[in-house]
Amino acid sequence: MALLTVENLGIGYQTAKGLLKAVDGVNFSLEPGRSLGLVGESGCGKTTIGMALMGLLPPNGRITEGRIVLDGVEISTLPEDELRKVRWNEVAMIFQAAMNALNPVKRISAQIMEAIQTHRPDMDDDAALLRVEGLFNLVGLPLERLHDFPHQYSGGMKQRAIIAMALALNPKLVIADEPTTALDVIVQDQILKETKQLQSQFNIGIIFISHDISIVADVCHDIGVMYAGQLVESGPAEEVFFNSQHPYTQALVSSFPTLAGPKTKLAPIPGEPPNLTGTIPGCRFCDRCPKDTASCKLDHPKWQQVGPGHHVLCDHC
Amino acid sequence: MSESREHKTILQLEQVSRFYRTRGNVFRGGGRLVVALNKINLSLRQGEIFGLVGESGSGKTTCGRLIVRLEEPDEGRITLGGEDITHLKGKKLKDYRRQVQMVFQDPYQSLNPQVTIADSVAEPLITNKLGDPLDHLERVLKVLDTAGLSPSEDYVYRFPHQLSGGQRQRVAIARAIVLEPSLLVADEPTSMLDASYSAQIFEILQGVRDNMGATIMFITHSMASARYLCDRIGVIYRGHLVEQGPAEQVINAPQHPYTKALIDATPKFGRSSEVPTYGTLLAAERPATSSAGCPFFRRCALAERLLCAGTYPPWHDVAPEQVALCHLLQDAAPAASSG
Amino acid sequence: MRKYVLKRLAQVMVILFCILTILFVLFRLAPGDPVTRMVDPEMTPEESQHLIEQLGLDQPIWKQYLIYLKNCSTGEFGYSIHYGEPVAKVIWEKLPNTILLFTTAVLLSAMVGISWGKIAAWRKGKATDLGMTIAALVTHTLFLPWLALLLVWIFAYQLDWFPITGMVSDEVWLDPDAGFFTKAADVLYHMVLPLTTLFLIHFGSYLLVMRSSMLDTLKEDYILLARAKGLTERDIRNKHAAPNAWLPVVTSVGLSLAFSINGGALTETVFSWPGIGRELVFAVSQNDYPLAQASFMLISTVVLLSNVVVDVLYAYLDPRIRY
Amino acid sequence: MENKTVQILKAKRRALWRQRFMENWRVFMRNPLGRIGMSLLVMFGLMAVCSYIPPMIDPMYHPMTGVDPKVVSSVGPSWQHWLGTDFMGRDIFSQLLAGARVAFLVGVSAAFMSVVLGTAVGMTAGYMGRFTDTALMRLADMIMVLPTLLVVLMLAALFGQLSIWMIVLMIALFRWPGVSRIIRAQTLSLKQRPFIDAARVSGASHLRIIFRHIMPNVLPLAFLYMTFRVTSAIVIEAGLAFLGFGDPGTVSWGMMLQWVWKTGYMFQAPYWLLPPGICISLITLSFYMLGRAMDEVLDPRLRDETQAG
Repeated sequence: MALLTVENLGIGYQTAKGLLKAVDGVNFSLEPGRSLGLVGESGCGKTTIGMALMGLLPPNGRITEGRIVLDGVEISTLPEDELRKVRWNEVAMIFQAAMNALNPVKRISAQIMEAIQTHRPDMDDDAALLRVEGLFNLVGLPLERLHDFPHQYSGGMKQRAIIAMALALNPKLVIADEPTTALDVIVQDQILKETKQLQSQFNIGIIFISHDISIVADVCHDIGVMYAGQLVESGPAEEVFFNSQHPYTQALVSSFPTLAGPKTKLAPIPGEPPNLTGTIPGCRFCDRCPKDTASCKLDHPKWQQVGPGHHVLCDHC
Repeated sequence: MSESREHKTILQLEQVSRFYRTRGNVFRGGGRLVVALNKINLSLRQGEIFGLVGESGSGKTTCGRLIVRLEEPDEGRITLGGEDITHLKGKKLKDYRRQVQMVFQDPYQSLNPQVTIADSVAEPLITNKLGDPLDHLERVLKVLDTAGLSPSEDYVYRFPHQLSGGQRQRVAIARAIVLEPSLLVADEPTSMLDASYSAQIFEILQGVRDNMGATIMFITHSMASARYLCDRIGVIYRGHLVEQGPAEQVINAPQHPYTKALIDATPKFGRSSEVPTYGTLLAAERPATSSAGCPFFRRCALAERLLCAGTYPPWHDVAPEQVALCHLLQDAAPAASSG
Repeated sequence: MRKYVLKRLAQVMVILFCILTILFVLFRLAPGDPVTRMVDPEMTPEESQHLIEQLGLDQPIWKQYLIYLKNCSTGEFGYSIHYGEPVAKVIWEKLPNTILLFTTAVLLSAMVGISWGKIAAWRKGKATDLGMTIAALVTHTLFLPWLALLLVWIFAYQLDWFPITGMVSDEVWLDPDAGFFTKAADVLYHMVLPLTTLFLIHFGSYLLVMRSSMLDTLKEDYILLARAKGLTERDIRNKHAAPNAWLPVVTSVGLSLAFSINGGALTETVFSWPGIGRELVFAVSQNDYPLAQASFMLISTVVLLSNVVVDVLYAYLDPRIRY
Repeated sequence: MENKTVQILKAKRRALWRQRFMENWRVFMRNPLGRIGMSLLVMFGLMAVCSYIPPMIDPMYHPMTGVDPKVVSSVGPSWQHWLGTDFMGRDIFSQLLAGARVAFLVGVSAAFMSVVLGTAVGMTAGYMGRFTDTALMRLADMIMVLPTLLVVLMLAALFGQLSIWMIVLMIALFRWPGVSRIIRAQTLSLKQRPFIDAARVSGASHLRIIFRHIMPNVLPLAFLYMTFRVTSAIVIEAGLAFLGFGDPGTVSWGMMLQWVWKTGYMFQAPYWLLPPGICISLITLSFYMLGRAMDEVLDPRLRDETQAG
């Protein structure tokens, strides 16, 4: 059974200019121990999905349709009290801005212990501290820095502390939202390697959210490419990136400079993503698409299977 | 570097150093001295795009700021077209800045939120008293078109918050090229932008070089971007330039252990088998024994304790036009360097 | 930390020195003869001669300044013209009364204001928040002496629940049988109205500051993380948001102290509470310059010292600050 | 360039500024605090304007010198005296109107002066840095911890009765440090922003940077603080008058309260005690509400709470 199933998910934000449909008709599922990368540009709805999986949408945001099923439980309709028990216990999250995700006036150890003791009320301080020490060893943080305050840590150390916190309760699913964006390449590389290693060690399912396709390609088994609130292409990483079918994915791949292989000319995507307030009749990419036809503007594109496990939301593939 | 272009040096940094003093206290006097740049030697050739690659805090931004003279070097000399500009002041500095412009990293911060696009882009024209307001408008419209914002009439009278990040960065480029400078410093112009926008920015920068003949110094943390855009690359580590050479050569055959480590760490986008792994980075930093040694000693897996910890490494001509700062390398055969 | 406290205390000394100097200069610039302003005309010639010598009023100006500084540093502010007593004696008697009323009022309004501000921010936009914010806005902007007069009119005059003015009743304090608790209860009874006045005026500003500071804090990522960790809303509010929201509040309390002191003086005057604020007002109206000068200096010192306390408290609350 | 294009662009430019103004105005007026504050202020403004009328009808209604010959002590509301008279037979209503004038005069002029001073000092300190900054801020710190009302009292003790303009000047001189600290902090953060560097690289002089780039970004904040300074100036003047140290030549609301208090009428004459107090409190409240509504216009974070990503 799939660890996580997302069916026809739609999420809207109430704004001054009307309902903004940040996520529209998204389907995917994740098997235990696998990792799914969600890629797309800023504003494409990937972070919103991450927040919805934690039940942490901002007050003006809500799930307008579809459902999220985690381990057989439909969490999109759980009451707040039940949801609270699911959080961190079953789904943990590594935040985009790890720099600011630690409370500046509390010690690191206390913050991790708090996560443990909230869900294991019978665990006393000594046992919790022991667990934190174990986690520190796991992510390669020095034990003598256990009781520091966040401002005494470097960026990489903070991110490791957050990873330690995420692993504290052996969750089945971890959502990593741009976990390395603010870090330097070398630290980023170390953290990504550790993440991969810990994932296979503990058989955790990971949703990895990033705008950087090279990182996702490196870390994830499966990829979902998002554009303007919709999933437009999904499948195994190799397939999606090296046999891309959707024009957006193709454009994304060809606008990305790489280190290896022949030096090819980058092809920038012209134009800007559409405004998501109001309804969009046809394909959302058609304004920027080289394959644009008259019917693209009018009809919603359909999902097509183009390979084993490889699907694409385009009528012309 | 194409053969037809002559190697004429336009900008030269000689032994340039920059120190920062951390905030001290009245009773104890000044604080600690932090070296942002240490005796940097660089020369930019007319019409090339030079990539300065390094991690955050490596001093690459400081280097850019020294060149446009937002800061003054503490030691050394900077020359542009043979003229010493290290300590220019007043009118001369203003004249210098007509030739040297800069594009900043964060397009959300580099445009004044209270000033319209037209006024932002026209600012260099106004401060240099070039023409009347009508001329300004005309040139602004033209340069916005060049920077890929067309039709430019739609953009001139807007505030920055009405534009996307990619559009703002193009406005910033327009402002930098409106005076047609001979040297443009681009400080991580794409690091805050999405991939599709950065490809657009690269295209515009290439256009600026090709059509306006400007020399560009491209500051970046990404080896891949540097490879794509630059003719030559310099790698900078904690204020020390450690390797320099033609872009393809530095990336395909890196010599300095730090360059190798950077290439190791860069995601290869599925083609990892094509690039060898060098493994020159230590898992944990080793304690430094003295401050005189190689700057990379504490993290270098190859370092020899006696040699590398004690003395500052020499420059080696490792390949034609490629130099690296390391004890463990040797000069390539002279025959190679002449070819 | 100790070094920091010492440094701040040194700063306080410098500021006091500046105030003293400015007062000295202004006093010389002011119209009128310094001697008649400092010396009670009803004194005997010997007494006044002695006082003039002590204050150095017969000396050249620079020497006067030095003597003035010396006198001020030892607390010799001369003789009150109205009371005919050493000024130091007069104001030292009043200081505890002021501190009693003022500290109680500030602490009480801060406690209530901050805890309500926390709740208001948490229920942003709901009825609780709206009610609290409006109450805070309205009481905060009431004109203090008027509020005091209203309270006196309603609760002391019309309803006769509390005494109209004063701090003690003679019959209690002159009664030899009255014990400590009787006397304390009497003071408390007199304190109700002035305390209510100060409380009503001040709790609103604490509430509003705490509310907006909490709202800022709630946007931070660590609140999101706390929520993601599955903490209860109550724990998020009390253990994560509030400790951070405290910091700007502490700063603003420090900055508003001087302004609160104005209100304290007005309250003391309306209720005839025998404190230094009222003494200052009284001295000014009686042309009792020595008394006015001394009360002013004492009030300034107290405000300056409280600011040091506030800064130290801030440093204690924020681990990022290490002096 | 083609003339028509220029015309179109000029129209676009005007439209841009109009749009920006309308946007801000909408946000401001959407806020109930802004609406209430604005209407209260209009009412007080009308009162101030109307204060010129009663003395023109009959010298008896002059707030300071006019005395109703038929009245010897304070009487309650009547046809002749809508709000009654004070202890010597002066009309309370016309005093109240005159008080509005004084409140605006004191509040706005003191606030304006202190904000101009504070902004100038704050910008200078923030932009110049180093020694200038330290010196100016030490001075500000020193003045800021002094209780203004008591300082002005002290000056009254030294120099005797102060005129209303002296009081305004004193309030302005002692209320700038708060503004200057805020403006300095803002200037410092602006100075760090890359658009200042960009202006320098464009060849802009220090003066141009200050006036063209920093000033437009601090002025809204200075304007906001002016509303708060107005309230504090009014309250300080009223407090001073209440204690009996106001300008004896003007009728302010604080002075009216002093009269009702000192003459012992406060227990018998609610018609006299209530109006001036209500007026001071309401005008303070309305400026305060105005400020908070303006705060919302200035703080874009409060406006769009949507983040899609």
